[in-house]
Amino acid sequence: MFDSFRALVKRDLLLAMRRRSDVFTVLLFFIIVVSIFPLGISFEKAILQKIAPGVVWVAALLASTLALERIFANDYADGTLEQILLTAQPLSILVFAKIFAHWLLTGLPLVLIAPLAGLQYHLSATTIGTMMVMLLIGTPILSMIGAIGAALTLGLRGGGILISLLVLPLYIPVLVYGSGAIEASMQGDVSLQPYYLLLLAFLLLALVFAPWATAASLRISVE
Amino acid sequence: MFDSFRALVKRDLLLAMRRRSDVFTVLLFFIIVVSIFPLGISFEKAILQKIAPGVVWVAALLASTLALERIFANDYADGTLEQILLTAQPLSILVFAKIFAHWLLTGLPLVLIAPLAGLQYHLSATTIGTMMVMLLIGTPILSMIGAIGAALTLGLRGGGILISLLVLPLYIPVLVYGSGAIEASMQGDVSLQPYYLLLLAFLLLALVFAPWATAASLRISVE
Amino acid sequence: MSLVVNQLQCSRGDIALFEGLSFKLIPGQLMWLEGRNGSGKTTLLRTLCGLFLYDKGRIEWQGESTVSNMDTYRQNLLYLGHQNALKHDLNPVENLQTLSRLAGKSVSEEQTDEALQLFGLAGYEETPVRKLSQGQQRRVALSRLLLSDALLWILDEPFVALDVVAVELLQSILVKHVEQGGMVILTTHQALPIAEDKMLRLCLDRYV
Amino acid sequence: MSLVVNQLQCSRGDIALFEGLSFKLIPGQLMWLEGRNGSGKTTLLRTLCGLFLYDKGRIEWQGESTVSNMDTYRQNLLYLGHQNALKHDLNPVENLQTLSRLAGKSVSEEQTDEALQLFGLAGYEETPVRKLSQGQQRRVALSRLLLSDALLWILDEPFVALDVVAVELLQSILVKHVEQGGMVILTTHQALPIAEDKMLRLCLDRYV
Amino acid sequence: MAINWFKYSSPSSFYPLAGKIIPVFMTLAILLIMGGLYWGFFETPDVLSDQKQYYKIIYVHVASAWMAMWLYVVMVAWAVLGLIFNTRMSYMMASATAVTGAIMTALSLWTGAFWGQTSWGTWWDWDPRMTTQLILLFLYIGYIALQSAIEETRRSDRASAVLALVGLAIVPVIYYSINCPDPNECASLHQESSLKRVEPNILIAMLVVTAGFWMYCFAVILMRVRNIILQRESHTNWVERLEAFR
Ligand code: HEM
Ligand SMILES: Nc1ncnc2c1ncn2[C@@H]1O[C@H](COP(=O)(O)OP(=O)(O)OP(=O)(O)O)[C@@H](O)[C@H]1O
Ligand SMILES: Nc1ncnc2c1ncn2[C@@H]1O[C@H](COP(=O)(O)OP(=O)(O)OP(=O)(O)O)[C@@H](O)[C@H]1O
Ligand SMILES: [Mg+2]
Ligand SMILES: [Mg+2]
Repeated sequence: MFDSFRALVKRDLLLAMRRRSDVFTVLLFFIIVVSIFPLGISFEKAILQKIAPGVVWVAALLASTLALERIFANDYADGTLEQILLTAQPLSILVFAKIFAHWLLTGLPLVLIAPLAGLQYHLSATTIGTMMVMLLIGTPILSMIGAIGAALTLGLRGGGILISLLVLPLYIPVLVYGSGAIEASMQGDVSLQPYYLLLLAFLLLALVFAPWATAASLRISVE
Repeated sequence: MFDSFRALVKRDLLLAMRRRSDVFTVLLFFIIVVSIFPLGISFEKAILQKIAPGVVWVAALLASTLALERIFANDYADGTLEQILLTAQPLSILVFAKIFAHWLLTGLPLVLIAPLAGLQYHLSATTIGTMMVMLLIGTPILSMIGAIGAALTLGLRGGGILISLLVLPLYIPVLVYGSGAIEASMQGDVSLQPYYLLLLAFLLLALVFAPWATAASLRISVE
Repeated sequence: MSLVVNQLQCSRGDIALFEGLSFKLIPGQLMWLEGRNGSGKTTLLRTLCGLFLYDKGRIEWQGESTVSNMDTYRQNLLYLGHQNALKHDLNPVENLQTLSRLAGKSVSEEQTDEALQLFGLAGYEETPVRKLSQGQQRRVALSRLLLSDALLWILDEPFVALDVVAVELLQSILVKHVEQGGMVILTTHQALPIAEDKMLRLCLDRYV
Repeated sequence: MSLVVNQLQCSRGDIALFEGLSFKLIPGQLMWLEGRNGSGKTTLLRTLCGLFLYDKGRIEWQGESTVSNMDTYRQNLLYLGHQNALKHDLNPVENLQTLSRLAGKSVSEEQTDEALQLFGLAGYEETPVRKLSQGQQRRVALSRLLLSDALLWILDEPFVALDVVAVELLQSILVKHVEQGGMVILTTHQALPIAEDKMLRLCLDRYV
Repeated sequence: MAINWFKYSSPSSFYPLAGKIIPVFMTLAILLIMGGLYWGFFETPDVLSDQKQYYKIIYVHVASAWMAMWLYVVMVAWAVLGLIFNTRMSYMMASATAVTGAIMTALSLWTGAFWGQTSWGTWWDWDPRMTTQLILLFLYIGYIALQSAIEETRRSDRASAVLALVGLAIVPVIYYSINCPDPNECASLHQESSLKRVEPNILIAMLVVTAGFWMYCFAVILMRVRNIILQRESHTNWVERLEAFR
């Protein structure tokens, strides 16, 4: 069981190494989206600081949903997914392997690149720190929820945009608390602990239910 | 020649009728993206008005790039694109047909739904009017430039997000003048004519060159 | 009205698949392209259509290079590749009509119905192609042969997924086209029961 | 160790494809599933694997319903559908290794190399599958047969895209598997030169 | 004497030629950059208006910013040559130039950000010049991303060339739109360069360093091209003979 978990994670990382550009595209998409907002809104420092939390989180949501389109799509198109469904291992473990690899390749890089966005929006070092921690807790949740959406829309036309549709509304709690925490840390005198706890609880919930729901959705979609 | 132009447009519209959800997904994506920003930023009227032009245009850019992923992808996957390349008609006309149909299905609806976004952000009636006109001129440009990106990335892994990467920087002039005009119309005492003229000139340029560049890219990609 | 290929060389990546390939196909002839897996049959067919660029050589249609008179060449060409070129959301009739219209010819619903019926698809005219089996989809794609007036048919493994009845039907259609002065180039790994005098055989294994 | 199917009924949309289908397959037997295009062969094979849900009836493995002992059943099953289940960016060796690992068995590089060599793919071990021809890709997928120790093979049109040499090779592999006490269920529209006593024939056209 | 240019458009004859030129460019680059930097560091005032010595970043900053823009044009030129004459060398030059250009752009952004931190107290500001530079970086990266996403060299060469061409058509529009977001106030497009106000010593050092950067870029591009040639032609006889030499 753990063996096939490892095999799947390893294969997905290997695939990503073969197409290294894939990892960078998600990152760059994030950076570009963050960078074009000021062009459309304003270059004033006060406004930029005001919109920063929202913009960063929306960009992260979009990057993550878009990347999710591919989490099962390739396996579905070439028939590998059928083979995964036919193994004797518990499907939710295998699904968890895929989600985990996906987060390593798309979520984690976002966390690491976030400081750059912070500099562009004139955020202070502590605020940037908060932002990174929130992204670290938040992006796995995005991957988990997103995977369910991806499994449900598997093989449907307009996959990418359809996933966003299903999944973006579900992301709202992450967005609200994620950006709320960043805003709070800018004010300085508010305790951030409740934000952390709420998001952590949400993460736990996702960890328990998402792989299982994704597995069920996959079985439905492949038939 | 005109016959196959009509045949292609008709087929694409027919396909969209069969899968009506496709049209709505783009629309809903736009609406959702526009609607989640206040959640991440603020509900204050002044701030909302300030960010409205930028948010609407960035949402339009994203919706248009994401929708573009599919403009040739399906035809490529099922072999229809080869057949289109093999007809005796000039390819740029057929490509233009596809772009035109695509705009009808994804760009035009955005123009029509824009007032809703305007209301969400407390914009006045005249501002909403300006916004619609700018979107009417701007979205075809997005479709034209985007089609080149879609043709270049045809069949590549990570298509959708890769297109955004290539195309979003090229969309910047539309973003700058599109949102600039809306902001100007909020101030009231600035002439909007230069904005219209600039975007119209850009549209003309795109109309002349884009179908041709797209056709060339398609030939390169299908080989 | 002939297709002349002269000293053609194609490569994939850096390796030449075949070189010095020459043949002449005249109306009333069928060419069976043979070769083991990976010998370059599909590549050759796509090259003949102009979908893949060759390195060296010349392809002539009616005595002129296909590069210079691409348009007349394409009007006379029907290519059916490994993919069916069908829209899964449209029904067979709509599919056939659009494909014909794109090729510059409009066909009526009676004509498509007749073609579909011949291919044993009566009753499926209104079913979205998505809901057809492998072989049924292939039959729809092959119905185009009956609706086109192209002279030169280029078919990549047309017998794949067909059952015995359909295979025989397709063979008779090919023979009829050739007898009426058409030209066919095809690949298949199955035996082709067509008279040897009408058939040109080209084995790619010899050109490596 | 036998597969027993009892009064099976499957439908697509609202139409029953077949009903009252029963058979028993014991070790050392090969079942050739026949039927015209659209008769439901692919549907039946997917149903037997548990990828498609049947309406009525019962499928038993070792005397137990496959629904209740799905895990043991799956450990003994190898399904090769119309798609090859290969990652286009990985090379044949990596593909075969991951697929085996997923099925719960790890194979060494020597084993995969040997299997690939038998299928005439020596020299392609390091080539991304994307760069292989149709038939070569099919050969890679079929190499899995040599690496698995599943008892029951379910193959949907395995001969498609293969050239004559590969077809013969696959036939000998099937015969060997059956002689060693394995079980095979396959569909194909080509003739199958396998001794009649080893072979069960089932024609779906009769169950409509 | 007429030079047979097409002779050098073949990789096998370009490879040794480049090998001979590289040391020349490299030496020139080192001399010019060292000289320019020496002049800039020791022959100019320590404090410029209200800025401390940090302003001396300007030598690297301006040189790399200029290179970034020029190399984009050079890259497009190579790509277009490739599309017109279908010579493999031009495509290889284009992709080598793209990487160097991207690095120069990143360098100018990096040095600029560093300078900004010391003089304005902020790493980034949305001044038009900085913004255009950032977008230039995105354009370079788009080009490189497309190229690396396509496996077959023939397709990746030609596809990225088309992209470069399209980019060239739109870049002026992008620059115009960023420098003048409000067309009502942009009757004249004249943007004043601060070069005129700079002290002559600084200007000299800046120009010398820039010349050095040109040489450096030539050298690095040629090195990169040699690598690309080896990769792409690894199957040919002449490369095998080359390997045997080592
Ligand atoms: C990330 C930040 C920065 C970027 C991307 C950037 C970009 C550029 C570019 C593209 C040029 C060449 C423009 C031309 O010659 O027309 C340039 C020149 C110059 N930059 Fe920066 N810059 C940045 C920060 C700064 C800072 C903080 C300062 C000084 C306080 C500065 C001062 C200059 C000066 C003096 C020039 C000289 C050339 C001229 O004015 O034409 N830059 N910069
Ligand atoms: N996704 C689907 N939805 C609805 N009906 C379908 C679907 N797929 C196939 N069918 C119908 O089910 C029937 C059986 O299809 P199936 O693919 O099992 O046939 P098959 O025997 O494998 O045929 P072939 O020899 O052509 O591969 C066909 O008549 C087809 O029209
Ligand atoms: N996209 C590609 N990139 C690089 N090489 C390729 C590509 N496609 C095919 N090849 C190689 O080119 C050769 C010929 O392929 P092609 O598809 O033309 O063969 P084929 O004769 O049609 O084979 P089959 O009978 O298996 O269909 C093969 O050896 C294959 O490895
Ligand atoms: Mg082939
Ligand atoms: Mg079938």
